[in-house]
Amino acid sequence: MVAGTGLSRNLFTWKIAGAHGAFGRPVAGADFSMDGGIPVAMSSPYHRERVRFVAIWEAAMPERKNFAMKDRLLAMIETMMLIRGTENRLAKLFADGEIPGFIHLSVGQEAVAAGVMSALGPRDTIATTHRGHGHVIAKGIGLERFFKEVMGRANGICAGRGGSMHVADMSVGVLGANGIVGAGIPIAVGSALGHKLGKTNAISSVFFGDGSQSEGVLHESLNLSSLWRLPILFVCENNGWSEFSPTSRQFAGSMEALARAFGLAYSKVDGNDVEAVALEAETAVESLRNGGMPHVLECMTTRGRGHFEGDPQKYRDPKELSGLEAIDPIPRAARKACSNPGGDSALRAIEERVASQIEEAVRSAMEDELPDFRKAIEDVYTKRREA
Amino acid sequence: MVAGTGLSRNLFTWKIAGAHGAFGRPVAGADFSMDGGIPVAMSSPYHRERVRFVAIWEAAMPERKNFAMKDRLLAMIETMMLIRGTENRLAKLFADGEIPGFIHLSVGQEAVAAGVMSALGPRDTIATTHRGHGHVIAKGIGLERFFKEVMGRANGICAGRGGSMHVADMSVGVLGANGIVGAGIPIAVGSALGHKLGKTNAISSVFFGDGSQSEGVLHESLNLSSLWRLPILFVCENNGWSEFSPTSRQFAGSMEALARAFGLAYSKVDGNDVEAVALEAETAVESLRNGGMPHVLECMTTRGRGHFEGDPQKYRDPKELSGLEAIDPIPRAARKACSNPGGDSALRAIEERVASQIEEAVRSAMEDELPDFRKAIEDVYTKRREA
Amino acid sequence: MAEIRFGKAVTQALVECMENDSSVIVLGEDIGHGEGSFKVTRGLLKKFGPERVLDTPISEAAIVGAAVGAAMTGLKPVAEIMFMDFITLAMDALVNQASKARFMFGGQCSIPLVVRTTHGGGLNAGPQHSQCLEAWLAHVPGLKVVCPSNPSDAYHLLKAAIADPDPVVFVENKTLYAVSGDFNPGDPPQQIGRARIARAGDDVTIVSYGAAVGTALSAAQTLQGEGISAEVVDLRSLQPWDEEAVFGSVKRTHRLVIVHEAVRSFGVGAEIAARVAEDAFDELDAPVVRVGAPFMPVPFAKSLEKQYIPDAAAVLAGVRKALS
Amino acid sequence: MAEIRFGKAVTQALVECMENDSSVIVLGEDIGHGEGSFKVTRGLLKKFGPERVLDTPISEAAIVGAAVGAAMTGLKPVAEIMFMDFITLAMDALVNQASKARFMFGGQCSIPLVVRTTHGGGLNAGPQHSQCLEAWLAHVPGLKVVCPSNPSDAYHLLKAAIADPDPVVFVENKTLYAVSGDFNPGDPPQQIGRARIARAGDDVTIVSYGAAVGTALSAAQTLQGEGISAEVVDLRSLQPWDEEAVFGSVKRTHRLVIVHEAVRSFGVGAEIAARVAEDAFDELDAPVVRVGAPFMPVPFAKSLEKQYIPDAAAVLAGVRKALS
Ligand SMILES: Cc1ncc(C[n+]2csc(CCOP(=O)(O)OP(=O)(O)O)c2C)c(N)n1
Ligand SMILES: Cc1ncc(C[n+]2csc(CCOP(=O)(O)OP(=O)(O)O)c2C)c(N)n1
Ligand SMILES: [Mg+2]
Ligand SMILES: [Mg+2]
Repeated sequence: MVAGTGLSRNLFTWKIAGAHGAFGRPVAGADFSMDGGIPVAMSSPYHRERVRFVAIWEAAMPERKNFAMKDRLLAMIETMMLIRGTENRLAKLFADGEIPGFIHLSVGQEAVAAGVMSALGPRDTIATTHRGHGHVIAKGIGLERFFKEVMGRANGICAGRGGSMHVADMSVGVLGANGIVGAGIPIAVGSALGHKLGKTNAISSVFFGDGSQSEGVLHESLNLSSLWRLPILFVCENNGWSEFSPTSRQFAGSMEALARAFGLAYSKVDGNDVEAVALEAETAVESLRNGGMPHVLECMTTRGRGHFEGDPQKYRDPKELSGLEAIDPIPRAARKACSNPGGDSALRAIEERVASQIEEAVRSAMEDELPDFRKAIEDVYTKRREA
Repeated sequence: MVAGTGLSRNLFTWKIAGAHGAFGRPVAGADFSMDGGIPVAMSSPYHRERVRFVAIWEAAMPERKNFAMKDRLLAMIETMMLIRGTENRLAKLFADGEIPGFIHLSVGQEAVAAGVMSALGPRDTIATTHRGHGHVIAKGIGLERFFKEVMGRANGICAGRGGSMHVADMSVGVLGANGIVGAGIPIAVGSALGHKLGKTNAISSVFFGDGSQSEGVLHESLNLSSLWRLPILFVCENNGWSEFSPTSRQFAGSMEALARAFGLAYSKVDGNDVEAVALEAETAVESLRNGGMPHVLECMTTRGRGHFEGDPQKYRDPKELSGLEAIDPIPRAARKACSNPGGDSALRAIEERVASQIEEAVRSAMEDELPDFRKAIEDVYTKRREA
Repeated sequence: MAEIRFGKAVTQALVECMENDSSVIVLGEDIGHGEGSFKVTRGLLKKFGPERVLDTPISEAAIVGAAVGAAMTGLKPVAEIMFMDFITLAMDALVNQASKARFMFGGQCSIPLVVRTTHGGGLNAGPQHSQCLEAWLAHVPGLKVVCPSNPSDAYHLLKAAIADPDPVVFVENKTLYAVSGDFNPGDPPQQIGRARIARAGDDVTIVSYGAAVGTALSAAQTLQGEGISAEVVDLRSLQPWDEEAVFGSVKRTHRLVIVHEAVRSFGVGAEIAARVAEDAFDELDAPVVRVGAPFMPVPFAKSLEKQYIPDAAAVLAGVRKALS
Repeated sequence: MAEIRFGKAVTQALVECMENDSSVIVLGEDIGHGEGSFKVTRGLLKKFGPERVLDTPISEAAIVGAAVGAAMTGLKPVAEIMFMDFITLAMDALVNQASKARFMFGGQCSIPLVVRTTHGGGLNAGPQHSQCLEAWLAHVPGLKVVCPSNPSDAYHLLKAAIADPDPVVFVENKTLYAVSGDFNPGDPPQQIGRARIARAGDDVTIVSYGAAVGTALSAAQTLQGEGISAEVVDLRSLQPWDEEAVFGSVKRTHRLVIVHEAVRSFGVGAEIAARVAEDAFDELDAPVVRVGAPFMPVPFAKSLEKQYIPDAAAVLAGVRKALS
């Protein structure tokens, strides 16, 4: 049992391949200690900034009341657990050689996906990045077809042709993860244009990492969205890292200043607090649906694992890594839910549902056949030319 | 005579092809009236902003004293007159069919070129745009080889292969005009890196139009220059227009906010006041030579003629066009110089020098032969491969 | 059968597509208020309003990137990239996104996107405003590439491109805009991928596309005076290209000359020549001849550019070589 | 003669160039502290310091753009673009600036710039991390394009590229990094543009480059068992490419097969085939055969990618076709 959370930890493969915790560092086997606060061990400038920011945000929290959250909290926890469970399972499958290519896990960042998506509807569209599992799962991609895709199987959502970096599900508004840093941003801008001209009242949202702030297309996209006053929510997932480098060494700018330079709305939130994310996202989405200016939501979070699975992360301060579990968004939300009447049993039910859903998906993916080459080549164009 | 300026107007071909004034609108033949102020006729939001800004800047002017300007003013006037005279001559040559391709004149913007370049030394490098005649002339390109280039002759500075949009003169630090909007910006960043690593104490400068602010490479370049703390002066030539569109319809951002977002130094100046430009540029350059942060200097000016020669400018408010002469930087500076003892005769001498220099250059260009194709193809690579 | 100018034919195709399908939008730099650098979008803003005729900032990457997203969300964007040289700034959106989305998402969506752009010299616009880069795009699975040679094809092929569910790069040669030609809007819709025999002949096949077709035709005219009958095949579409038409012609003439304005080396002609050398080798009675620009940037000076762009004399020399 | 791994050979060439010439700098994403995504820049930061080993932001356009400006200002930049697919973001700097500066400025300057990048599949990295786009760059006058097939060439050609006064795109196939091979740093400097006869033979010429050379060699090995003697020509450099070596070989074998990993249509092989069909046509006893990837994006799934990348069996089939 994870103290005060209602979670029976063992349902999640915290110990991947027996050696590493959810955050990629060795775990002692004991329950990890949660203080719900910010670990002092975090020493990089990024983390100092994060600590300072979170303190300010939380101080302002009590005033922000207009948010009925109770059932939604459970739903978001379920989403987060689904993501975490899925990705931990992926890590294991990857270690077992069941996943080709490379995968980038979003462990530790689930609150951003769950929180933002709780404010979006099924017709809203999203575009995301190489680290997009959480977003597509939260947006509602079918788990079986998701696993099949990442494992390169015939009935994967992309027929095994895209893999982890390219999962897309048009039926739930997922316009695709993307292997090109920054490339999803203008695509989401265009999608917002589609919504606006189509008068659907839907909005578009794009998730992008702090590292991608350096790509010029962000600048172009912020400008375009402002000029055209598009219904778009830019979600900057600031996990402090850009591959093997702290983003502070790569990006001299500030997302806030950039957003404001283009006249966009901006807010910043503790990205590990799912309720806070949901609240800010909801406020932004409401404004967007009412014709407000495009909104940039910066979510301060932390990358739980390596840049990709297998990354030994030698460049990371062990103190930072050891502080990660203390800010894990899942136990934090679970503890809160647990304090509500019936929270405890609700959480247990979620845990079971999630676990069986994942196992069922993995089982079905393992049984799926391999993709057919001829079918693939037929999809290069919509109508295969005869010649 | 142009009242109070010491200039005998006829030395400049104000009437190009007998029909249009320096600013491309019909002139009545009478001396134009100068009030030294801002014409009220300018009605676009851009011009209102410009008026407001210039008023603020001028109010602060008296405090900015540390600038011995007297001889320099004359030198800058000579530069401006050389540019204006050259471009008016180009307009005529173009109308006469002597210039292939298209040319973009900087008539009305000469104070930016003359002012900034008065703060740069011969080893400093610049990169510029399609509207770069003024910059390269002010940086010291030889006028004969300049005319030959624009006219597509063998002894043009680029051997007739580049033309107006690609004039470059490495010997005076001109890394090239550029036909790709925004492309000069990262080139200048790289040049600044060369200066920094070469410990030359030289700096790099780049001129770019307000329209190019929308290109993503500006964002990337601001960031890179900030991270590496490069000795670079970004000069945004804000003439209010991006081809046939007011830039306000194309760019929702603000150069100041962008510069500040990346931690760069920023200043804004009346780009039609050559002394003001020189002063700000000098301050910035001094700071850069002492290791200061990269600097963005925004110069508020106005495009005197069409986007390119031959552009009928139907999209432009006639009131705006008729107000242009009143803010012409040349008579404004000349009037100031004239108020100094001996200014009058000095200006006349300049006028003569400039006029004969231009006529000599044009004469020599007209006589120059056409470029040789075989020579051209030999320069695709530095050592022509044998095969 | 009316006469129409090439530029006007493009405009008319745009207008009709926009009238017939409200999901068609056009976007690009100065295409609305400015009516386009070559005035091809003249009148569109007035007719269809700023919601469907979108003036963009100078942001080529975002223009095409946004067009991809718009195409995923129900629109049929026709984006203009003013000069093909600027497509260098939009290659990610075209090559990594638009061309691959259908395939890499398992056929879940199509990207009905058209990118109109201009290529070619003749205006002394210099090395960065004259390039013919279509061979790049023809190398990218998922893209289609069209390059009309005359007003009628410009009209019909642009309509076909806009109707096409997949991304099409539509390349307009700048020097053609002012050229007039016959035009029948009532002709049946054209299909992308079908060449046209621009002139029938027996002795040699000249394969070409875009403005170079005119050069080829004028060379063929000269050859006729010498008793040589040249067949001119106008490819119209470069990806896919009409192998049947080319092979069919080569099977009759047994000699092949390929002509384009793009740099010869690694150009579109290389693929045509290679395919013929692979699959119609036995039909050839003589070496293939390619006529294209030399391996150098497009020079600015009038005198240089004139020597740079392959002219009828170069085509004649090519044909003579093929016949010798 | 020592053994060295391909990746290590690249590193060693970088180290030596930096030691010998203080104007050589390297820049790219995560190449300093991170030592490169493929660890090719391992140790450089420590050895040469952050002034000459520059970690950049994720800004491909500015990386190459700045490298051009640095090259104009006395430096010899070696920029890394992590995956060739990302070169789509830097095409303006490469194509409109670096390649043209010398020509369009009248020979006033050279641009001694090297862009190192990785291409090819084999890692199941999917459609946006596996492309072979070298044919684009070979089509651009002013650029040179090099693609080594083995550690020794990687070492010597990278040194040649860095010494070259003009912009060179240096393409490293990802699957080669771990491959070991003989290596003699004392060999005389190599020249860009010279092919290598990787294996001598009489019956058929197989022209290839990069990792596909290994595929060609293994096919040649199999053919030997069948009594067929295949000559394998390793181009090493694609722009310029060694016409003499290819023509010379074809003159002896009279049969030509071209093999590369890139998409076959409009690929590098098209130019080789076209040139042979033009200038060595009479030497050919059989149609040219090209072996390359099919016209589709590089698929992700292991099973799909395996069928996608041309293997020895595909080369064998090609040779058999050429011999039939
Ligand atoms: C255009 C481009 N450049 C470089 C890369 C390689 N790359 C993949 S992820 C990454 C770092 C991205 O950092 P960030 O945007 O913060 O996302 P995170 O990985 O932290 O989620 C880089 C450089 C890429 N995929 N695309
Ligand atoms: C990449 C690119 N896109 C578009 C163009 C076409 N173009 C040339 S100048 C220009 C407007 C530039 O405006 P601005 O930067 O303000 O410069 P100005 O002309 O006002 O000096 C445009 C769109 C180009 N040359 N390059
Ligand atoms: Mg990050
Ligand atoms: Mg402007």
